[in-house]
Parts: sequence; structure tokens; C-alpha cells
Amino acid sequence: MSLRLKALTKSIWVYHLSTGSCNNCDIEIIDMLTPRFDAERFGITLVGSVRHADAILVTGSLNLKAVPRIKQVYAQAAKPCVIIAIGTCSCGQGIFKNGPNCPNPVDSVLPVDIYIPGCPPKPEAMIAGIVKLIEKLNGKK
Amino acid sequence: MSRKIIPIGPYHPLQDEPEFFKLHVDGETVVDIDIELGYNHRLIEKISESKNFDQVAFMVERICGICSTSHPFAYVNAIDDLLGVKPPERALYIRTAIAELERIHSHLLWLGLAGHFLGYNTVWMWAWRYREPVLDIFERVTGNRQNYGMMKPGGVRRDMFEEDFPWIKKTLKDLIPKLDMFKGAIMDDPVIRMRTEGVGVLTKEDARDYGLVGPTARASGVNIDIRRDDPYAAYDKVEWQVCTHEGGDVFSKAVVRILELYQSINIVIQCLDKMPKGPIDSGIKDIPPGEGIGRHEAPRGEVVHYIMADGGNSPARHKIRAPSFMNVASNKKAVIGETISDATIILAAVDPCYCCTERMAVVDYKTGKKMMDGQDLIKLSQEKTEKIKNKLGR
Amino acid sequence: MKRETIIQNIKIRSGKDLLDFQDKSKNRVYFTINKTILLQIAKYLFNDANARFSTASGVDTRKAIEILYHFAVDDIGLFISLRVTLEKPNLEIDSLLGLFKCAEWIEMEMHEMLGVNFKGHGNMKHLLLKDDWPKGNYPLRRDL
Amino acid sequence: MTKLLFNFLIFPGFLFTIVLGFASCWIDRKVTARIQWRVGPPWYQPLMDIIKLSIKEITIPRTASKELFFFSPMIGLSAVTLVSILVWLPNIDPVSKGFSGDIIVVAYLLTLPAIAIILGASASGNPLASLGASREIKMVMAYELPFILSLIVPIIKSHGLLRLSDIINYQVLNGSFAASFSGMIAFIVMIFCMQAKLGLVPFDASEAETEIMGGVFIEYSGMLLAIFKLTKAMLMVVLPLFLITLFWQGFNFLSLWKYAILLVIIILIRNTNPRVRIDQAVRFFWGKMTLLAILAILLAIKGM
Repeated sequence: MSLRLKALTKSIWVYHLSTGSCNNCDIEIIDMLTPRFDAERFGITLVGSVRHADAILVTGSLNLKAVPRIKQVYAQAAKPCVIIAIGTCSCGQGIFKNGPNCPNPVDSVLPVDIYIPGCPPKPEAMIAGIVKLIEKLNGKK
Repeated sequence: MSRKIIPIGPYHPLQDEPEFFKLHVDGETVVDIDIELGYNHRLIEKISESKNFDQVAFMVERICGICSTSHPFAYVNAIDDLLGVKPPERALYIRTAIAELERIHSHLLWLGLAGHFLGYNTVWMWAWRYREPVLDIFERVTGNRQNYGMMKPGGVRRDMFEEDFPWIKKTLKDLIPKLDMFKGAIMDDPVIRMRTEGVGVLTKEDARDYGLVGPTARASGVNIDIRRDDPYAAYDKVEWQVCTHEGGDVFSKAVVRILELYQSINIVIQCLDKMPKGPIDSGIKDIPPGEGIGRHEAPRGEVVHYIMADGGNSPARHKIRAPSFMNVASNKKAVIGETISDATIILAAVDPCYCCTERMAVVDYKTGKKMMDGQDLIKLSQEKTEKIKNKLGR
Repeated sequence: MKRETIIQNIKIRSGKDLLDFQDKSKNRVYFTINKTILLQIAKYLFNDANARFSTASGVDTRKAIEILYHFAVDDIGLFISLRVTLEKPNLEIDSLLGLFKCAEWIEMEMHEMLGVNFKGHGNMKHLLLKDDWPKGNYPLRRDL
Repeated sequence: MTKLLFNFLIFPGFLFTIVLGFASCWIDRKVTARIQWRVGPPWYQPLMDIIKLSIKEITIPRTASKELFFFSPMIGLSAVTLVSILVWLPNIDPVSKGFSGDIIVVAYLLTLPAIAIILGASASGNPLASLGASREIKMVMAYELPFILSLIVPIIKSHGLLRLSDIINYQVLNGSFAASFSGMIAFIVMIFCMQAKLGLVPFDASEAETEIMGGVFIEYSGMLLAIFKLTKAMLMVVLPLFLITLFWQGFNFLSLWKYAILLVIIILIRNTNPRVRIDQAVRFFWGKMTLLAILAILLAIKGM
């Protein structure tokens, strides 16, 4: 396995993109950084700009207003860039299925690599998701 | 002096958020504030008309992440009020215990955030660390850290088992010394007192005029608490007092919340001791036409749910009024006249849901460039703490 | 102020305009009144009965729009709801903004969702929906 | 000729400083994490970050002026490698003496990384980056004044020696400057300026990650960002060593504990106070720090 790919899996910089979520998933993401689940030991840190990001964490049910902005942000990200859909709202439409500004799941807008279901997904589930992402990048299924 | 007002700053993903405060700035002091809602509006009231009565309880949980059992509690009270039926005794105790546990974890979360805005990141990390055992209790009792799905029209969905009680009581009792340390850290720390006393003051008349609810009102000396005024569930069978404070500023809001933490802990322990045996669900089958109003004292204030049923299996009309709807409007009065660096902590003092507080933007009028965004304001307030700390020779 | 005295006072004040009174339970009381005396009753409740304006909920019952104004008298735990029905064509009612500031947002939301306009309210712009929401399209209306 | 190349590329120059830079970066992140009860990243984290950045795509915004945007990181990197040679050689290699006046050259080279950041940020055309660049300019002007003033103190104390190796020998003969009263004040001023030069927390308004979305580095990605991070890591090694040579009798492989002490001081300052607003930082440097530096100079002249 080439050193470069190994490096990508060892230091994943994460960018958090909230699209009208009920902020349960946002809090669980922040919980991942607090002492108990400390994601920094895997080299995962939260970055401020989408250009530095390796993984974009999309949370929340994308309402109509958010869709064009998401595409814009994804275009700006430096490839190779991974999209992680966090929470049932972004994986499928979740509980707000037949709402008037009917939220569309993330994969109708962006190519999603990892789905982390759960409402909100536990921090352990998120870390397990990222471990699966690392395995996927390493080629092991 | 030229008044700086706010055109839309350059877009970046952080700005797509439920509430967006625009501060009109004249030099350092805030002259006016625009509060723009609706970025996150999901028309939940429309969706709830297409779901049956049981599903609405789940959907209503997803309104706000931190107080995720307050809305179902009010909704369930509304259904019980509509039917005039009283759930079994044990279900009432379980509901009270869950609601109070959530108040503990919600106040701790707010405490951490307030510390973060004042520049004490260690307070933030510690508060969220002490919050984890409370989430463990939730995980063991309800299966999920948030969004517990416990409330059900006419009763409770899951039972609490006796063998968990000693462990829960021990975890909560361990929390009390840590809370004492926090009370000491917050109330006796000269820097925090200086940063929060006399800042963003809301008098008793303001509280009545803006219809403030919850800790925000109790901090201004208004002695209201739905759990005592309009007792529901097991609140009248448990001894506790309402904590109020006179100051009306950010400091008294913090004090009220910390005292409430102690009250919640002893309510939960009393609930666990007095919980009778018996069924946990009164098995409601169908809802006759009629209307019901349900009220609950959420961590942020009074939640009101109004249900009108027309005999079908889904609500004809479901009106939801969240506490922050009333409290956030009061920011207009609290922030004007204060300096920008205090703006963050004042807006955070009413404890609107987590992601709203960092959505402030101050943009220079002439250049239209983003002068400061939410995070800058947080930094400003952190620097002010720093200045005071040096002045005090700490 | 005892519970009965408040109820008595409201009955006397509304006189013939009181269409219906329903004493549901110890803490829930419903009055159906004519829309003309709403301001007067609200002023009495806010100033004398020391009540707090909790919220207002509108319901579209096909032929009319029913608005319930909920007041909470906290020291005795009483929750008073004043019901006002507005016929479909002219949805006019005078705003309570003069009495207390918290009515501003509540009435803006009702205007946005149900199309009721409040005389003397001031800024009747969109509160929750997007600014470019199609005109005349009220999401919570039944006649869609 | 090959010896010079060897010096530049391998030993005290590029590779060696990078390795030491990664180590100090890792220590910094680990200690910060431990203070917050967190485990902190594994030892190879900085190395992995750089390698990962190298395989990322380099995005150059349309509004940017291409060449400047592309080359500004290089300026910073080359400046730091030069400084590391000038600082290391006199301390370790008795043969090479360096040239007279190299203390002034090092002072100028140390400002080049900051200039590179300003050039890169303003070239990227992003309003947030230009906001960061204007803050960086203010910061540079703020700490340069006390930095240069406190640089004069060792020169005065060693009676006008402008060669690093001479200063080291002078200190070895009759006691390090830090022992004397004026030397100690200058040393403290230099530490604060170093904190600002490294852009660590109290004074990193220009690159504030949560504040203005990554500040100056907002448009950078891939290899260019890696070079900036490298420059920062190497600066973290070179600056403390420069201070040691000026105030603390130089160093050799045995006395690296002095460098460890300085590193601990930097990390402590970083973890104990929040980020300072830009105008306050300027007031801090032009007010207190400059006065202290002038006081140190006066005392040095009187020979204290």
C-alpha cells in the first residue's frame, strides 16, 4: 500500500457543513473532539476552510435553499475529497420526508462515500464509519 | 459617527443557520440588532398533519437536538389534556425523571458553551466531560444519547428497571462535588463576575413585556415555573423549589441554571425512590374530536403544544411554540447599548439552541467586506476576559 | 386574584359579546368571544390579572379561521384561551402589539402562515419563510 | 562546493531541521492535548500531514495572480533553511566561522516567512484572506520593533561583535548574557516576539482557524499548504536556537535541554490564554515590549 495513501488515511482533516439540521448531529461531531472520544488521536482535526478538508461531514436535511450552496462548496474542495453523510436526515430523508421544502438526501446532490445512519449517530458509530473509510481507501473490503 | 449597518457579507457555509443576528455597530457599541429567522424552518407543523398521532411524538423530538424530550412531553400532555385521561402512576414518575435528566445535560452543555465564549476553553472541555456520564445514563435507560423516544400518548414507551437505580443514583451523586467546583469556579471567579455582571440586563417589566419564560425570566426575578404553577406528571409529588435571582443580567442567568442543576439531581433521585410498581401505558386507541393544550418547562422555558383533532388519526392542527421564540426576541433589548465584545455572551445567555449562538455577523458598511463574524465576536469576548485578568494581576 | 373572580370579571366585561364559555378543567378555561372586544379583554388580563401572553394559534376550518389567544395566569396556574373566529373573505383583526412586545413575532408568523392581517401591527414582513415565497400562498391554509 | 551543498540540503539545513521541526510540532500538539485530558496525536502525525497534503490537488483560484500565489511559499521555505544553516554551523562546527554581520542577515531572513504569508494571502484574492493578510502586516510591524531593539542588547554587551561565533565565544568566556539583568529582560522580550513570529495562539489573529476560516491560508491546498506548514515547523526549531545562541552561550548536541526549556515555555504560553485581538496585540508590543527593550538597552550600555 503506497505511503501516500497510508498518509491520507492517517491524517484526515474534517470540514463540518450543517444544512438546516436539528443540531443533534453537530453536537455529536463536537463530542467526538471532547476528551472522551478524542478523534485527534487518529489524526482527525476540524479545519476552518473547505480547501484544506479531506472529508466533508454533511449533516441535516438539505432544504431547497441549501442545495445550490452545497454544490458550490463541493466544487471548491480540493480533490481527493470524501463526503460523509451523517445522520438519517442526510442519508435518507429521515423524519422530515414529506415536508413542503422536502429535503433531498445528500446523494441526490453529491457523490457520497460513507453513510453514517443514526439519529443522532453515536460518536463511536462515527469513528467506526471513519475506520471503514480507512479500510475502503486501503483497498481492503 | 458613521453608523455601520449590514449588507449580506460574502457567503461561506457557516452562514446557513437557523438564526442570524446582524449587529448595527457604531464604533464599539451596538446600536441596533436585526434578528433573521427561518433559515432552518422545516414547516414541522405542516408535516405533523400528515403523520398519525403516534408518529408525531417521534417527529416532534427532532425539533431541537438538546431539549429533545421537552417537545414530546408537551405534546403528550396535550393529548392527555384532550382526552382528559391520566397516565398510570409509574409512567408519570418515569417521565419526570427523564425530563429532569435532560435538564441536567442541557444546562451542563450551556455552561460549557458560556465558558467557551468567555475564553475559558478548559471550562468548556470540563463541562462537556462531566456531561458524558449523564448521557451514559440516558444510553442505558433509553438506548440513545439524545432523541430517546420515551414519551408516548397515554404513558411511556420503555420501563426503567430497578437494578439500574443504584448505579444512576451513584452517578448523579458523584456529579454533585463537581457541580460545587463549577459553582465555585463561576460564582467566585472575579474575572467572570466582572464579565457577566451588569451585562445585558433585563428588568422585571421587560420580562413581562417580552413574555420571557424559563431561566431567562427567573433570572430577572419573575417567579414562574410551569412545573409548580400548572403541575403535571409527578412534579407535585416531589419536594423541590424554584430558584430565582434578582440581577437580570448574564451572571444571574448562569446562577439560576447552576442552582437548577442541583434541584434536578435531587428530583431524579426522589423519583427513583418513590417510583411505584404498575403498568406504564394506558393504551390509548383512538382520539375523539376535540382540542388539547400541553405545557412543559423545558430547560430553556415553557413549551406550548396545541392539538386540535377532528376524529381522524392525524392531528387537524398542531401548533408548537418553542421557548426560544419568546426569549430570543428579548435580545433586542438586552444587546443594545452594550459593546461588541459582550454581544456574544448576552446572545448566548438566553441559551437558544447551540448552533444559533455563533451566527452573528458584523460587516463594515462601506467596504461591504466581512469585518467580523460569529467567531470573531467570541474572540473579542475572550480578549476582554484576558484584559480583566491582567488588570486583576492574576 | 382568585380563579373565580377572574372568570367572573371576564364574563361581566364581555357581556353579550361572550358567545360561549367552557370550563374544561381546573387549569384550562376557554372563552369564545367576538373579535371586537379582544383588545379590551387582553388589556384587562395583562394589566389586572397579571397574566402572561403565552402564544396564539390559528386554525383554518374550511369556511373560517379560528384564532386562539392563550394567556397564562402563573400565580394560580390558570391557562385562559380566548377563541375568535374570522369569516373567510375579510381576515382582519386588531393587533395586540400595543399591549405587549411579544405579540410581534407571533402575529407575523400567523400572518405568514394563514394570511390573517393585523391592523396596527407595523412590519408585516416574512418571519420564517423565504422572502421570495410566492405571494398569497399560505402553507397552513386548508383550501390548497 | 559539495560541502556547502551538503550543508544546505542535508545536515544543518533542510532535512535535519525538518525532522527536529516535526518532533517539536508533535510535542506541542501532544502537550496541548494532555492538558485537556485528551490523548493527542501519534508521534508520526506531522509527517503524515505533510505527505497527505502532497497528494492533494492544488487548487488555484481564478481571481488569484498565478505566479505570486504559487511561489510565495517557496520564499518562506528557502529563508528558513538559510537561517538554520547560519545558526547551526557556528555552534557545532569549530572550523566554519560564518561572516561578520551574520546576526543582521539572520534577523532579516527571519522576517521573510511572514512576508511570504502576506504575499500569498493577498495574491489569493479571497476577501477573508486579505483580511488575514492585513492582520499579518499589523502583526509584523508590531513585533519587529521590540525584536530588533532586543537584538541590539547582545551586541552592546559583547562590545560590538557582529559575528555569531564571536558572540558565543564571548559568552563562553565570561558568562551568558541571560545571567545579567538587562540580558534577562531582552530575553523575555525576545520570547514574546518569538511567540508572535511563530503565530502561536495568543498572537495568531491572522491565521485564526475558527475566526476567519483559516485566515491567510484559506485558498491554499495541497503541496503549497504543505510548504507553509513545513516553514512553520522549521521556524519552531530555528527561532529558539537563535535565541539560545544570542543569550545562552550557544548549544551543542549535549546541551539541547536549553531548547527543550524554551519549547515548554512556548507551549505553556499557548495553552494558558485566549487569542488576543489584533489591535490589542499591537498595543501590547508597541507599549510594554518596546519600553522593556529600551530599558534593557540602557542597562546594557551602563554595563549592568
